Amino acid sequence: MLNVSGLHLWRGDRHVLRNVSFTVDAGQCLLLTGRNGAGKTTLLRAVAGLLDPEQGEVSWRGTAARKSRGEFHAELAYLGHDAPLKGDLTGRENLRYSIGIRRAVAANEIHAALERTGAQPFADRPVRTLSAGQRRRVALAGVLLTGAVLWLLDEPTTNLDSDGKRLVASLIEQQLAAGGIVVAAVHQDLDLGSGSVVNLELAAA
Amino acid sequence: MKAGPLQAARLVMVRDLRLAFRKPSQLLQPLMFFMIVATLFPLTLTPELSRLRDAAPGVLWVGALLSSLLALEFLFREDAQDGTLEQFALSGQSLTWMLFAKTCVHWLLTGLPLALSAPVAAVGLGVPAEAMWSVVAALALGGFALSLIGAISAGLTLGARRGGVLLSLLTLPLAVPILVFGADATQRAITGGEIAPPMYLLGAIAVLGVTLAPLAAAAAVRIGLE
Amino acid sequence: MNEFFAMSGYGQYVWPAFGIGFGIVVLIYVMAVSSLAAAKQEAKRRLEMNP
Amino acid sequence: MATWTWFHRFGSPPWVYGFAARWAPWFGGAAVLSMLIALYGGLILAPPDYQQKDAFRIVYIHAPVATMSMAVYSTMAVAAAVGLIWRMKVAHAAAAACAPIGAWFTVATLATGMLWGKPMWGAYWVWDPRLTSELVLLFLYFGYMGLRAGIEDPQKADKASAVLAIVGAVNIPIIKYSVNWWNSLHQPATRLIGEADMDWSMVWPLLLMLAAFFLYFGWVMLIRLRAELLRRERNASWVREVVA
Repeated sequence: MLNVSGLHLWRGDRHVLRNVSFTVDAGQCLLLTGRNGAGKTTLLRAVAGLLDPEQGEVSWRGTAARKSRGEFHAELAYLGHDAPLKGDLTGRENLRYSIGIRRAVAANEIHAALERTGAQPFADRPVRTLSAGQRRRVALAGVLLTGAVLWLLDEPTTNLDSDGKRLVASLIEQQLAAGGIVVAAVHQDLDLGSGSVVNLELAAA
Repeated sequence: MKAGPLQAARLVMVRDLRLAFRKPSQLLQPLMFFMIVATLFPLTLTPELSRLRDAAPGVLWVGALLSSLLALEFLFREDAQDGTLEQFALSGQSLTWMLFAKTCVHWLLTGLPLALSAPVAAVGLGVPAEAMWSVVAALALGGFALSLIGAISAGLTLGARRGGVLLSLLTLPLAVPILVFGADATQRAITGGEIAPPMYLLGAIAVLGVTLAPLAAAAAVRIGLE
Repeated sequence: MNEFFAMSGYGQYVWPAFGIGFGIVVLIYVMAVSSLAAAKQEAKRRLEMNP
Repeated sequence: MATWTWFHRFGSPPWVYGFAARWAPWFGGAAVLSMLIALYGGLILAPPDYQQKDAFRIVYIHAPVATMSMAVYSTMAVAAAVGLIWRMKVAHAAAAACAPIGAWFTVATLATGMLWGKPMWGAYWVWDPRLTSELVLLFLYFGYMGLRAGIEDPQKADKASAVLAIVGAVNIPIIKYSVNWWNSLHQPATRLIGEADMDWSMVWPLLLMLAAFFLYFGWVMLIRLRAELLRRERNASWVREVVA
């Protein structure tokens, strides 16, 4: 369903992505590995459409993602290095707005998602008072709430304790079991018990 | 169920207003800045009201422009830094509508309060009481156009170092027509003339701005997020 | 000849105008050429650094 | 089909680099030659104006640079739009090449306008609508170059400055209109030359000088375009061949 072919991308003087191609289908997980600076984040951002590749194409369900950006993004959830949250709002408010702009969302849905990621106890505190790990749990609840088919996760386990790492693994497993797709950049192993996992190692530029 | 573009825009507005009211001190800064600028003119020019009256349109409009610029820097920058702007761009919704919503909030929080409190400054500049409604109307309409133009430059400077000065450098030449027509409307109001012609032109610029500026701002923001 | 340079009394405006105007014309050219030379130099330097 | 090949060629940096290298000298030669003839025609052959006497001769430098200051901005905006829409690197390079040239033409316009204004109006600076518009145009160029310099990533700088160039191009007619409006409120319109009653012997050097400046712009722009292409394509193999 997600097909990336012949991606080339330069950042200033560095040829970061050199001819990257892969295909991921429903129920599959692609783990991007490689050293720091190998272009994992760049690749994720290019797939999401935040970066404009010099050459190559990202296509979703057979059509170029660039041409039907709205439809593609409606089915996509992207979680970058830092949790995209406003410090002056509570976790719950953050989700109400960030999900609300995508779809109508009920308060109990938000509650359920926060429960699942273990963010419920601190969901009503301003985000700026939360630890990095707590923010990540709120942000993961946001990813669940999008209901997106395709998840793009950049180092989803950073700042999380071992408990949190297991949580990420189980969330990914559930997403795959439901026929979703996950593309994740990782530098330590994710223990995915089930589901079909493909590894893609990016060479350092 | 996917939310419509207007629903998304409404939520962005509610969010930005709520965020602004969590920091009330920051909210008042542009207004206070405007008042200080208006106070400096009598101190540096002359205390005579009859002479200040001639300078009043210039003082009001330059003050309005500068305080609008002051708040403009934060229009997209904070959202870009904490990653929420990126999520807007990836929401599958029209970024154009959402940025238009943010621009409207910028006007509601700077341009509109400034226009409403302008009579206080205008009295001190010798503007006659019967001109006040026109002064407020011109500043409100012109302020809206300024916010729209400013949104483009705020988007363009997202990816730049030292965005602050650059933001002014980009905005000021583009704002010339708004200043010309706005100051003319104010001038006519003070001298008891017909303010309709410059107000129509100001309105035309605002309409043009509503149709084109959010599009340009969305293009600029997408480039800035790269 | 003097009459020509006097420009019916406007020489002090006419000649500086032409001087500045064509001075800038020359300046634009010189800057373009030096910018091209600098770009070539830079490209050569890079070529030597990583052949 | 033929237009498509042309479009394709102009999208290819090495081809454009070679094209610019071949054609620049021709533009340069034609520009210098026509400038000299026009100067001779304007300074010596043309009779003095019956009102402005010999001061009117400033038109032969002022009018061409003023025309170019606007024409270069339009070229820049069109190139920027082409670069943005068709993602054409060469077009972005062309837009970047235009900006400093246009800014200097604008400076020349202001300087020659002031020198003309002194004998005609009695002051070096009068808030004449045309000079005021030129001043705003200079600020637009400054903004464009400032934005380019402020963004480190060259591709990002290309795209962002392209948006600004287009916004500026939409705004320029509005600025001109507003400045004319503003001026008509405060003073009657002033004219630098009596356009209506110019003799042919005065007109042809002006037209020739205009043509000369367009050629000159083509010349310097092609040189700058080559520099821009070398900088942008510094990792491409054709650059290695060119400089080796």
